[in-house]
Amino acid sequence: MLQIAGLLLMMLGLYGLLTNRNVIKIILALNILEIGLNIFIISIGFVRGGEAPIFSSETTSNALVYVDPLPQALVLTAIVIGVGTTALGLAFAKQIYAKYHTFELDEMGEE
Amino acid sequence: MLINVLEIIVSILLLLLAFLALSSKSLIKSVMFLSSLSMLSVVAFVLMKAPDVALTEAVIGSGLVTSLFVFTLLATRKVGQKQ
Amino acid sequence: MNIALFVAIPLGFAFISILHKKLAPILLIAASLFIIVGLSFVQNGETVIGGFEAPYGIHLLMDSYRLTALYIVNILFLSVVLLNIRKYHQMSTVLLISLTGLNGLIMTGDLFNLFVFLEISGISAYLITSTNKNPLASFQYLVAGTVGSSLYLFGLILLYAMFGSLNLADLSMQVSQLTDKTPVLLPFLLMFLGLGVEVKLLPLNSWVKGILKDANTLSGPMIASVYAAAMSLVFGRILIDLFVFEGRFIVIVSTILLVSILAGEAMAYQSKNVKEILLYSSVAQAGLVVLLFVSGLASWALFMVMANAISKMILFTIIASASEENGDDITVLQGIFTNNKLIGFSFTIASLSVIGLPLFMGFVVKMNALNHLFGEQMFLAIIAILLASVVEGIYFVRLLLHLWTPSETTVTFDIRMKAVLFALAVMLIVFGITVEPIESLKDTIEIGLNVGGTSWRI
Amino acid sequence: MKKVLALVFVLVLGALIMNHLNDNNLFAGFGDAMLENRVSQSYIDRDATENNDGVVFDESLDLESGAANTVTAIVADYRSFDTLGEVTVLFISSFGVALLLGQSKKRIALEFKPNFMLKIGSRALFAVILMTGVFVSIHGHLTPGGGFPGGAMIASSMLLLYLADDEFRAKMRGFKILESVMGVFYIILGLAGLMITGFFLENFLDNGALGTLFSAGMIPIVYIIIGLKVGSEISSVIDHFLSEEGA
Repeated sequence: MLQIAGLLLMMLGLYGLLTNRNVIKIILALNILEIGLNIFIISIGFVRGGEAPIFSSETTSNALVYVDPLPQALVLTAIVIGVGTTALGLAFAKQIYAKYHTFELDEMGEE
Repeated sequence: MLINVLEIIVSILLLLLAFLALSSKSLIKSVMFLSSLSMLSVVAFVLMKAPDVALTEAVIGSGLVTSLFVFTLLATRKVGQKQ
Repeated sequence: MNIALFVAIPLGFAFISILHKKLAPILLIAASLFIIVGLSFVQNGETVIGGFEAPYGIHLLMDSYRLTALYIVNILFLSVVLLNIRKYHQMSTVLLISLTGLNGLIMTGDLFNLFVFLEISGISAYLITSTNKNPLASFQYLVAGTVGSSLYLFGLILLYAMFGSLNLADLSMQVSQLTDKTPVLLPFLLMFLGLGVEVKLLPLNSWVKGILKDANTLSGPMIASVYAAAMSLVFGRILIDLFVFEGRFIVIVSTILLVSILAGEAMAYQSKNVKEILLYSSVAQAGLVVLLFVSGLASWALFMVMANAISKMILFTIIASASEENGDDITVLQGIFTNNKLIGFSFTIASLSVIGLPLFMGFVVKMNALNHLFGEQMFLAIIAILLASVVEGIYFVRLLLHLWTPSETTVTFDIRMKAVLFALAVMLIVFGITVEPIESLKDTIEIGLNVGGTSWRI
Repeated sequence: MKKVLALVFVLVLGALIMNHLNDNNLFAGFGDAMLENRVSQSYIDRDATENNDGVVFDESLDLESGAANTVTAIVADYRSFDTLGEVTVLFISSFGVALLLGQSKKRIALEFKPNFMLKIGSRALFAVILMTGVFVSIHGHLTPGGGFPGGAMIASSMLLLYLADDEFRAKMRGFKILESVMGVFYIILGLAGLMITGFFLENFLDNGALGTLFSAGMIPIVYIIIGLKVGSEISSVIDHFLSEEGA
């Protein structure tokens, strides 16, 4: 179920990218797409009844069933990269606002 | 089965919040919906046994990204105004 | 010589460079020179990082194909940097990071690591275009690039879910053992589209226009020549190593490519703006290159990338430099070569090579590619290449006539720029007349490709 | 009209993807991932390069990667090169934000005046959050978390000071030096691995017993470096976003 939700979130993000004409909203849609993708990536490593992949005083040996740790490591990287692009996108948005005094693509003089 | 029900509820709420974030007319409301969407995705990560990702998403995804959005809107004095 | 240094040295220099503004350009040139010198000491084979053998850890790969690619990218990069470093010295850190990203991109043997380097080089590319002073275009570039790499990530995660590995060699072995290839259709398509955005394939290239229309002498050659070369070489390598072309996939891919080539040429033919002509023609050329890769002519595609990159570097540098004072309309730039014979000469050679006239590198490449395609009876590709060449011939000759026609316009070019561009133009002629270096290089490259153990012909 | 087209496109795409994944016999459904067929089983069993009889918490000595948290073992050991790239992405975007938004501008004035209680309270909270951030970074190999969330926590404690004090501006120069030095440390750590063991970024310290604080070789060091670096980078991003031109 969560896997499907991840896919649908990605589709919603894509829809938002295609239809929105507002700079902030475009970055927002990009973020929704990334969250959906992250949920999807985690979901392919999920094992029902599995433990979180951390050895501790409760889960002491590797004989137990664990969920896949690799997708989690990949998502950690993807989240941080997502923040990087979002920050840069917002910085561009600020520049755009300074130049055109609006966030709406349609209200900008050129193009 | 409690977990399954929880998964379905979280899934539906995720989609609802994403829809609200995209369709809301006010930018600051959209940003708040995005923040709660991100917070809810933390629940989804916990349900899928990914505590590391959940912690990172909670701090970075919903905390910092939201504040960056808000600061951008603050700097342009568009908070609360209808777009 | 450990090839991990080609990533570590520019990266370390980038971290240092934020401390001191005067030092940064020196570090940039030092790192770039270090790599070019270091390339002559590398050995083929894989370099393990972190001490875990594939498929458990990440490793970097080196062979003749990658070595040639590294030479092309790094030498062009250094020439762009040397021409621009005075004016754009505040970009030194960004350029160091983009050097890191491009080198890592070419060498890595791991799909997720490729994604990381794609983002690194992507982000530095957005920042390089920010020197255009057109934030809207850079923003669109950023959105397109992020969507592209997200699609790529989606595709690779599906591959991981199916095969349980992220290693390029491991995956390609497992894929080639499949009897029914339909399960990999979707991930391949997603990765193809994602990388296609970066390689400027139509109809995914809407960002190109905004970026290259305002391009300056740094961002123009950087994006149109260095980045285009690196991205298409990486794309080509993944096409050869991983993708299996069968059934529906080849239909979709060749449709995209043919549309890309023809639409690009048509738009270039219609345009009245010099930069637009160049950029649409480079869209069409990106399509041609990928078409050659898809047809299994990897080494000729590599040489085509090389010829195009050199030509585009000359063309974009000249036009960007001339239009900084005058604007870039075709009528305004009329006659800029009357007082600059050397620049005009380089420009003419570069554009004739792109068309594919004899005596120039472009001709050798196109002729041999057509020969091989004819041998394998791929007539659709042949028609596309010939048609594209004819249209290119018409608009480039028209452009050249305009630019050579005498008029009042006077533009002065930097002496260093003249020297570098002339050297590059001479290179195009040398490779066009003496075929031996290309032929011998081709043999070593193809041996390297076959040793990889993958079937790279359709 | 355009919206309807986009909706149809997205729906068709989604349906195609879902249909394709359902028919795919290689693609395990939700909750049925088969770890035996994936490289990650070896990450859990710690037998990618050497055989071992099993991993037991608090007992196993000197495994190939000594972090009790397998995700951390992957992030900071098996795939450490990715993490170096990730740090680079954050570095370049923080540099880019500074480049785009420019330096030495006035910071945004807040709508409200922070009072005495707010100032004192947020300073106390600042200390607590800072400590938590450092704790999370250092314990990354034992508990969930690690350098990235830890660094973000450090940055959010700085954010608190920004909000509580109208006049506060972080010492940008100090952050820059911290950022640069930490980045160089990471590279030097990698090069030291290259010198000592012959592999870039290889762990060359003792791994110790699984699950103790002083275990896992380089991982705690790497995570402290990442935590400080990420913290200073994000703080500088926040500082630039809180600045504006003119008054």
